[in-house]
Amino acid sequence: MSDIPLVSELRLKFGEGIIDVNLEAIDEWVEVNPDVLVEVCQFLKEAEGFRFDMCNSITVVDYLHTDPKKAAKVDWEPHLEVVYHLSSIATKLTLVLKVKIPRWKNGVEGDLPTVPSVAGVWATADWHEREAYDLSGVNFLGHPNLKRILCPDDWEGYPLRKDYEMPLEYHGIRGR
Amino acid sequence: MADFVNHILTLEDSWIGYIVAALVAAVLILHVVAVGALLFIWMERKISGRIQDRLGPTRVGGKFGWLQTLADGIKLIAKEDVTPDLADKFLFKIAPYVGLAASYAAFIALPFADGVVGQHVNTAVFFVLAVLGLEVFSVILAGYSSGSKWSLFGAMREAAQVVSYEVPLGMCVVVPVMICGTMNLTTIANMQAGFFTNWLVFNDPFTFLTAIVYFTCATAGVNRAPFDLAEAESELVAGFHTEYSGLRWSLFFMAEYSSMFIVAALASILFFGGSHGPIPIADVLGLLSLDNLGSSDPAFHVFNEDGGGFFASLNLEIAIARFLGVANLLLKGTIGVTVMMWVRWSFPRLRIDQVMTMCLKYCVPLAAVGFLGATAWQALDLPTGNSLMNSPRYSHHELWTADDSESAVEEASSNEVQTPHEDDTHAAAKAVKLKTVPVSVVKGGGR
Amino acid sequence: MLLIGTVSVSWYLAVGAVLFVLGAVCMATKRNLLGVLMGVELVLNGANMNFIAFGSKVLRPQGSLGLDGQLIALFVIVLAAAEAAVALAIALNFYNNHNTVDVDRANELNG
Amino acid sequence: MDLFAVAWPYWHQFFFIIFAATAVGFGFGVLLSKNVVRMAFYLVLSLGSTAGLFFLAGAEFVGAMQLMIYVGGTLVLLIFGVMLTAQKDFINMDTHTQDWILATIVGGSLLMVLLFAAFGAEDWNTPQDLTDAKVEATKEATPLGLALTGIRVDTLGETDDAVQGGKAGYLMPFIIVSVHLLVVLIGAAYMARTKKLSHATNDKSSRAKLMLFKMEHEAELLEEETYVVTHRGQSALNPLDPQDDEN
Amino acid sequence: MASSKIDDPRVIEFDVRTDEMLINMGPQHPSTHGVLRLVLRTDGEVVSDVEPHIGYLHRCAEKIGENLTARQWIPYTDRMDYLAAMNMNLGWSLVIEKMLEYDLPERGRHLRVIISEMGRIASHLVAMGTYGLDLGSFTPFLYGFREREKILNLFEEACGARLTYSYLTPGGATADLPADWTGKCRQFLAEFKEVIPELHTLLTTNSIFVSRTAGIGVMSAKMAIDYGCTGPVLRGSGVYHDLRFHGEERYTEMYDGYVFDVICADPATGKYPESNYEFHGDSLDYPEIPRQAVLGDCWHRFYVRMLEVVQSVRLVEQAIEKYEATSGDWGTPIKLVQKLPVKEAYMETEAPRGQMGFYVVGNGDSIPWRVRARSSSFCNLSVTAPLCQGILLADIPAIVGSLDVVMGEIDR
Repeated sequence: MSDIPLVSELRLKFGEGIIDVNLEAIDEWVEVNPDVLVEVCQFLKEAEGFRFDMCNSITVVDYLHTDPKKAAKVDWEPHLEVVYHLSSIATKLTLVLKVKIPRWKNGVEGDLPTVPSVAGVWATADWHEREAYDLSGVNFLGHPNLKRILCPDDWEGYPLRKDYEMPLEYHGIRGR
Repeated sequence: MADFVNHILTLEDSWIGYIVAALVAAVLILHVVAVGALLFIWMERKISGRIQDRLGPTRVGGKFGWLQTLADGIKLIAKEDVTPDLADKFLFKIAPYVGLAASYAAFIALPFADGVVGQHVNTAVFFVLAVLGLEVFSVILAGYSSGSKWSLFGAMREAAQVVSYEVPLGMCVVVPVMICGTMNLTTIANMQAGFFTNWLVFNDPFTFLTAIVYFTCATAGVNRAPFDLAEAESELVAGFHTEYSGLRWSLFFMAEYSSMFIVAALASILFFGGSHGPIPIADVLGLLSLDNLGSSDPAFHVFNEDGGGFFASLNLEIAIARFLGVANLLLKGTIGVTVMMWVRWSFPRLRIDQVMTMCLKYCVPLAAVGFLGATAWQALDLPTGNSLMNSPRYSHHELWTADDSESAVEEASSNEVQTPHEDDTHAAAKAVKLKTVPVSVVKGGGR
Repeated sequence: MLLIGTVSVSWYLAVGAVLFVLGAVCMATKRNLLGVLMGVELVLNGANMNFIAFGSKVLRPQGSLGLDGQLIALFVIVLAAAEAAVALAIALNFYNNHNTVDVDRANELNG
Repeated sequence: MDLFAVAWPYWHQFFFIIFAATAVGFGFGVLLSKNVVRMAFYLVLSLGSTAGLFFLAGAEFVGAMQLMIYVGGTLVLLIFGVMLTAQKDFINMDTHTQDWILATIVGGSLLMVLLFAAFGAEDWNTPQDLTDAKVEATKEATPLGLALTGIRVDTLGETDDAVQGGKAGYLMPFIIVSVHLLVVLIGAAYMARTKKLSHATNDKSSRAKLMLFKMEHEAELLEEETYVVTHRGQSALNPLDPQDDEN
Repeated sequence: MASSKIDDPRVIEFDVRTDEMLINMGPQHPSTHGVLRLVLRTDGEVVSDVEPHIGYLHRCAEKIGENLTARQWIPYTDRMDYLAAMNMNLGWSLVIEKMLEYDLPERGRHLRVIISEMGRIASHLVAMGTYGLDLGSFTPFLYGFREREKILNLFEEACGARLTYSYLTPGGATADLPADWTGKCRQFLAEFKEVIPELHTLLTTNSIFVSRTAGIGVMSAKMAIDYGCTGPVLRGSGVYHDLRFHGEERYTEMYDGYVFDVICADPATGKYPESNYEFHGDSLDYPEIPRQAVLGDCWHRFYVRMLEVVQSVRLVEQAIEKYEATSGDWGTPIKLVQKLPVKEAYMETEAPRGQMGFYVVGNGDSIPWRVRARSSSFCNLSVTAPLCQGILLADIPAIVGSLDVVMGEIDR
């Protein structure tokens, strides 16, 4: 799979927008600045010869060690990674986009970090983003209706965060 | 019958005789409804099982699980009878009984054999259809009073479907009425006596077509699959009986199955020779032929009014002949019901708009064509099944007609009303008689 | 004893009259458009009863209307069906335009 | 023992009372019930027992027709309308008291007049011997049909020309009624038609065609050709070819 | 752009109007497979709007995956698409192997083809049967299950379980196939080939069935791709895409040397690929495409499944040959506490219901840092709302059934 021309084109087009590119990884990934995310996706979807017309999945990975000892060992700061797995049915290419965001919007606990929504680019991103919001607590700006999808609407907390605590009880049902 | 009871009780024309006679008839019909439903539900299970490579019930009541339905009935009776809060309590409770009463009352005019009938009604054909039509009210009321949206959907569908399917149904029923010139089911059945070529379904191609259309519309009328939109379990949870449970729920099914049998029996009377087998067995056996059982003639009562004691007064030949007739009809009706089950377990369900399209675009025009065609066939006196077999249809019914106002006969025949078959002229005169002469059928048979 | 004694045409006429009056009162009092419609049906049946009674050879062998009574009754039934269909159409349109079936609210024609 | 010896005529009496009672009783039910659905239900029963009275009076065909057309058709239609318009606040509607008073007065006086008329005429009130009433269920359907086509077989015996002339056939009214029914049918169809193109009520194939039309206009040229080309190109491919995963 | 008011399927205007009502379809409803809940806005029989509500089966398997080792999580993959658990196992195994750069021995590769394709047959049989059920005919359901039971018997012999197998594991499979297994499998295939025409007669060519499904829920190729539909739903819209051909090398090489067709109509001609497959004697002739059917409607989605079953039979037959030809190791499962590298891998496989993707992030520990399951039914279901507008109530089971969703996979 050869997406070198793709990377160069992206670099050419978005310059600073492309923060990092890793071609050694198992699935080569490109890290994008959240500000230009939508433009990049739009470009990727329409760019001749690539045409990433399908958004396979949107994943949020929470990088946080609740255990301070382990936290000391690792070289990264606590942060969230929003991973977009794209593929193309027209050209059979695949690509991984990454967006790194803080765990909480400017450090305020409970204030959800924001990423621009790509639901306008791929309709399927609608539900994927809802799921990401529901389970990992990322606020996708410009999403048509950003509601919890799997958990009930009055659920508290974001289960896939590393520091998530199962509630003691939910409507009288024992949690843990 | 009533006379016979009175005779045994050595009373003159007393009401006790009538009461007893009525009770006996009512109980017999009730057995047809209840036992019939029992049997048919069991049949449906076995048949669906066979169609689906299953065995169906096997254990309850010995070999073939033939008591399964009874066991379920006991379970249903034991179940709690729930009434939803939102329901209109009165209507909700009354609805199942309306349905059962309707399909039960329809049996009154249904002749199981010549003279074996609850009450002779000269317009029996329409009486049965009309009373059966009342069954729709139970569905509508049930669906409406349940206070559930699914039930309401079922009720609306049922209302729309039944009202529109009554039109082609009526048109199909008119064809045998037109050919036989009477609405009396006993007479229609008797006119098809003899070999099966006398059956109206083989009368001419149009009656054949009409028979098929009738059966389709009847299936829709008693909302069986593929027309069971009122209780489409995959769309509306259970349609009009979503909220019902226990006994009331089972009443709906008794009503459904007995009305299935009624339409099937009506089909066999109208088109398939009624109580007369494909071959006049009674003749072959040297018994008195059923065709001569003019129920108006006191000579043909199962019980002689004057004979003292039970067996002395029992007229064995006629008893056997009538028994054969009843067996014939039950068999034919059961076959019809079986066909409905076969269809149900083979086909997917139609959509509501497709059901309507089928009725208005196909059934109504086909029924009209059948009606016009059959009329023309009669008017042009084209060869019919019985004329080809040269077994005239009307020859057996001297007993049937009374003998007054000959003028009416001339008038009618001179006006060329409903031309009879020319193949036997004396039968033609009889045929015309059949059409216009006032007749008292009720005497005897009912009692 | 009520059971002893025989029925005459008048009894049927009486039933017809009662039904007729019930229907008329129903028409007058009901506010629901469909209730009024049902009143009309009752009235028609009351009238039908008279035709049947007069036409019945059973009740009145000599000097009965004969078939005419039944024929008129048939016409009445058929026309009642048509009338019901039309009235229902009117009712539904009224309901669609005014979102009510209260006949007292259909008063926009009086200035 | 004379109670046991009660003979036929009183049976007519008996059933007449039953049917009349139910008819009138449920008629009152229609009048007094507030719930429109129950009104419809009572009306069904009332008309049903009226049909019973028709049977009793020897008009079997009319009775059957009453059941079939009236109860089976008209009232189902009525209930249909009830369902379409049955909102919470319309199911139960009270009547103003003054209406009740007025209607009762008018209705009562009307009833008085009618009853007086009914029992007034001696000719009507002469009881008949109904010994044969039950058995003489005459077969009048055919004469009815003939009369509708203009032939009166029932009055052939009439010698009086005036009566004979008076009893003409009913061909004309029959035709008028049929035309009237046709008009009603067309009107109903007109009522129920859909104004705009509705995908739900059109048959599905045309719906699908329209969808396709939309699809073609939505999909840009580029995409279309890509998919088609991909398809053709790929379908030729043998999965064994190494360049299959590339492409 | 022909989107005037006329063309909007929601524009419905009768002279006789009824009132709009909101209806809850499910979570307990006969024809919403499992615990799907649809909120319908209906005007009489006409559904103007549908909103799916999911999550009644949610157990956050991904969170559980962050607390178990790679092999321990396999049973949880079983419970995702419980109708095709083998394929779920396969997806997870492949992504772990991809991460560990583990290469499967030849025998294991063919074993996996046999098992996963048999799983596809079993799953499609259920899809076919339940679809018949949704349209009100009960009989095909039992016909489908009769065959499925035979497959489950085979699976039971192979791994001891009938529904949740946990058979395929990273590194191979928990055990080799029993001695006489392939023989029985051959026998099953022979019987099954005879049955397939029956199934076609029961539904595919039944005129009522056609009139219920043809032209209903038409989905354009563009729409299908935009909503991320995959598998038969995507191919039903005429998009030639099957990961067994176009997937990653690590997956496609599993099918090296196999000959089979991707079942997908050519949008230009509307014809399905001519099958050169010898199907009990004569080459398989597909039933005619009915006149009313439009590419991308329910009927085509159903039809694609029916034909894929045949292709799977074809694949299994080849696989058995190859499997018996090879000998040696079928692949030894990885250790229970196999350490995962500090890498991340994403892998999609062609499950019966579409592309099942697994994403795993390792941090040098045996317990993955993050596990993600991209479920095909999840995306396929998301197309319900746009599809179910301006249709009749009875069409909703038809459309939802044709998408063939499994709630266990959607809610995870």
